[in-house]
Amino acid sequence: MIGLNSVGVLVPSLVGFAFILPLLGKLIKNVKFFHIYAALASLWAAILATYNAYLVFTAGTQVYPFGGWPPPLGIAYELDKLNALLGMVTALVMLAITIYSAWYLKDYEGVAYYYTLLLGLEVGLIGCLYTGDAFNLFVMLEVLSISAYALVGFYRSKPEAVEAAIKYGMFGAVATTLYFVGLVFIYATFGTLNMADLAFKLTFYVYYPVPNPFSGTFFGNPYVASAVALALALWAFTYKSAAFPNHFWLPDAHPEAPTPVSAALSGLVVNVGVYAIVRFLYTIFGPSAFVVQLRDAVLIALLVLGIASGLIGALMMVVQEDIKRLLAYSTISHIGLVLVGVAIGTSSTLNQNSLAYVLGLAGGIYHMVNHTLGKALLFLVSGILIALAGGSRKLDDIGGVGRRYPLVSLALFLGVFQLLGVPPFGGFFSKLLIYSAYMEAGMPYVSLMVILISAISLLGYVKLIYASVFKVGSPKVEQTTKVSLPTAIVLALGIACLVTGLATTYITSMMFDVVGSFATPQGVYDYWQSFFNTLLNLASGVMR
Amino acid sequence: MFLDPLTATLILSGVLAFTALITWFIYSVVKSNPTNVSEEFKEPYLAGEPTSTLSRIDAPSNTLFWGFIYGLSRKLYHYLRERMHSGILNEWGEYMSVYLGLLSLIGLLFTALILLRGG
Amino acid sequence: MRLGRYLQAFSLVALAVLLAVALTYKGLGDLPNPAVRDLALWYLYTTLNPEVPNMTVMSPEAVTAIVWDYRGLDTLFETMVFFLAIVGALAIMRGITLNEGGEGLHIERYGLSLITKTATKLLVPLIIGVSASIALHGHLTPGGGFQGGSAAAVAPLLVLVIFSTYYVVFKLRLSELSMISLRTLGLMGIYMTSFATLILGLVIGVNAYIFQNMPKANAFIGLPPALGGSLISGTLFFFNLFEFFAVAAGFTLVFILLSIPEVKAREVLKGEEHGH
Amino acid sequence: MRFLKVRNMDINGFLFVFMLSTIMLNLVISLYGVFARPSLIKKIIALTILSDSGNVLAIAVGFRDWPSGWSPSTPPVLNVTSPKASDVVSFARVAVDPLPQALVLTAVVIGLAVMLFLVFLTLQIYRLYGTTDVRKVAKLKG
Repeated sequence: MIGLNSVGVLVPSLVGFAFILPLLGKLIKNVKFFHIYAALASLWAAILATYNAYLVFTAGTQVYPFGGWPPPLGIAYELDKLNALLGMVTALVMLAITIYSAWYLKDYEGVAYYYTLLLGLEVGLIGCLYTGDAFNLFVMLEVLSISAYALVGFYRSKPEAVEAAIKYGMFGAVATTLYFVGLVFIYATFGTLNMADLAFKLTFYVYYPVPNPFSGTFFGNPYVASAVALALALWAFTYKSAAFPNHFWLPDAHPEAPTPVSAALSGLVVNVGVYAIVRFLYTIFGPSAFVVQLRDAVLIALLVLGIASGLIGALMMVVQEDIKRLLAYSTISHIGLVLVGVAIGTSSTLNQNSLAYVLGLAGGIYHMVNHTLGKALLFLVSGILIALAGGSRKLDDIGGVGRRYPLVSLALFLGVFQLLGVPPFGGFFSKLLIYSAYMEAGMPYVSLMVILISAISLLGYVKLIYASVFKVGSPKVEQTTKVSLPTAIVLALGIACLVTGLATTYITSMMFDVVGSFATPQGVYDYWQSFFNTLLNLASGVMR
Repeated sequence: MFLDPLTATLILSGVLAFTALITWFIYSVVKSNPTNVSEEFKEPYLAGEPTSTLSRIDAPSNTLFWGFIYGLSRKLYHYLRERMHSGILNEWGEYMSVYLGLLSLIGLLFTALILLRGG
Repeated sequence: MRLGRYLQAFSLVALAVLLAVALTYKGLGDLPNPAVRDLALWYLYTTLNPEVPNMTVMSPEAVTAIVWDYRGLDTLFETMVFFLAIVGALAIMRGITLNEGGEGLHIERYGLSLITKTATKLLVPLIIGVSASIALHGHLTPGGGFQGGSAAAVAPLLVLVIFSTYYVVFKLRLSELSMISLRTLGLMGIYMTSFATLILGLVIGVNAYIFQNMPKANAFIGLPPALGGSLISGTLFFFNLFEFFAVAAGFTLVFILLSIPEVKAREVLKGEEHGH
Repeated sequence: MRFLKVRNMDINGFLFVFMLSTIMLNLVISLYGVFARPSLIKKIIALTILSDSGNVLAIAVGFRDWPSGWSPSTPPVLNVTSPKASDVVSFARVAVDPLPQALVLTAVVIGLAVMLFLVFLTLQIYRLYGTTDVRKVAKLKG
């Protein structure tokens, strides 16, 4: 019973940590208090999220019905291996970022507001991942978005920061509103908002035509409603994940945010968009849903977008002069690669070549985790380098600062190798999985594109390394800056990067496990089965 | 097949060596450049060398590699940097709404398919 | 007109056509329909039904029942979005306040004429009374904490316009700190209420859920549906009460922030150091 | 292929269909407003129209046609506090769908919160740039 409670308690309990913080900010003047408070809140989330992941990987899918209502009536959190794993990674990286903030924000007013918004970001991230309800996903996306907008504009007297925030926020609001309109179509036709219930109606109802006791059957034309809902939802999710035509906000917003926030935005927030795409295209509109032509068309569009954003991100990365902007474009490139990985599941691939299907998805999810670790690490390192170089973000000004701080440089190398895909690192294996998936599926051009994207982005990473470590310049090193705490954090992340590569046999099989839990027809069936068991369990006392 | 130890080791070491080679090559290329600052040529910053190197009219021989890439892709980068990433919200909106239109077209085609089939 | 503009127009037309086609071919179902969806019937049957004591909210208002009980989690996070928006606004306006004290000011000289001031003085208690009634009857009639709170925030707005912001901050003492305190009180109340049954269940050692209101078939505890003979629908009354405070204080805070003279903001912003 | 069939195609039915078409059109026009108007304030206004169109659409989806002229559809509020079984049954026969209304309540508050924050950001943009024209608010590029 304790175990199940931990699934439900995690996100709502974090809300309380955030609610009281602005008042504390007015009453307590000691900045150290807030650093410790936020770190404790993050630690709490990290412990619970890790425990939840452990629970899911040992005991199977977990459903927590809020208020004790049977799911389509109330909201339920549904954890399968995919969101449990991503939730754990998110909470752990957020813990690192929160502790790093204590160094970064040493003497800045508004610390309480900053931590409130950062906690809001964490609530949004984990809530988006955990929820099993499509409308609750909308609400959580808004929690996530509004804290992200506010954090991007945190340096309110800096014109660029406010500009980035309003550009991000204006179209972000459009994206979430369009998703809401899509949800109206979903509710109107399917009569339910629960993801597992929707998955049942779209996939299994054809074979097993028993209406759900609470939500019945269809109330409109499901084909048409799916077309509208998927078009609008996908636009919103690609905005959040910054895939090619919706990527414009990212290179503005991520560099202008405070550095720890850049790490959270680049490493974690874009993942939520990809997660939502995956959840919609593989669980709700699952691989054997009856809207199969629509799904195929959307996946092909996603593949093209993935390649396009991979190429554009890599090309734009090469010409940047600003270290954080370079890393932001690299995020676009990597999200493109992840999308290439998860766009493999067209019906023909599934039917003719299930190996490629599993390989591509496993590669996509694996690369998402690898990118999270590597990118969070690189942004945090860039924060150290910028602080050491006296606050300038230009690569020219950083001029070889890293040479005087070998541990920081080591972490930088680890992160770059992770993203570049140098062999013993995780990035290599995930790219290899995506590559071999498309070779297997008989689409070698896509595989070549994966290589091409990596090759182009190599130039950018080399430039990053050259400018921050090898370059012989005369940077004005701030000798007074102490960097032991952030160095420890980035080294820990670097070791995590190394581990994702060295333990690749184990992690790859775990990724296959994860793919089996959400993307195969059997996995979708299990997802629905857990939901339905909860429903029966909760309703049995009443319905007789 | 891809986790076969021998193949994996071969690929691993091959890529490692290749990467090292490239890294060394690039480093040796861009290591020492005479800087000749001329601020009126603001050009893209293609590789590790400082902005001032790229803006020289006569490229030093050891930056020829980058000059080559740059010469090839001048048009591409002009489009990417000046036209696409212009920083103006309304021009982003054009790209974004075209993508929304694309998704709508997919939806419309699907609807047409279903209706013609008599769904 | 450039090519992009044409494509943009074409794309939006495509979206319009898609929506129109969806409407025509029942993408939204039969509209208007004499029947409602099954889920809606369940909500209508169970919102106040003493015959199914294990599956009811005990509130005659189905919308409030959904907002705070069936889908209470949504509303908690909706409150959080509003909270974060105000924190974001506070973060933008950090350090920008009215002058301390306000002793040198002749507060009574600001504002509109005596007639409007007197009328406002009469009106403000009425506004507060009506909005409190909207909030506290939220579980019985249309309305609720948010609606009541936003109506109540009209009172300080009215005073702000008619008497001046200095009057609100220095005479009425509705300063930033007091509003944040009131808001935190409301928010923590909501937070505690959502966990109340779970904590109760953990204490006496029975199964319970977050956001549980009435007893369920496998979780036998719940909050009382009525207090002293009048229906309070368990947690719903408390949620509405606390939401009333949180929202009223939140809006007042926003109005106070927006009414700070622009000169002060520019003074603070000019030459401020910022991070990287 | 059956077209939208409106029961009792009278003036009310016509108005209902007309309203739905208007909402659809409104969605697209306000989208154009957000994408193409240069002023941030105009964009925010268009955004309000966009989200309100979505909300009205949701309410319309939950609307219930009158079963007959003598028992019109009612708001989803019971008017007795201790109902008998027959009260609940007759209530469920005429009340409109409460779920879209609850969803809209949530969406309205969220839309308001986002709008509030965007207004503060626009104010700040005006303080820093002296304009709200997005063609001039473009320091970040490339």
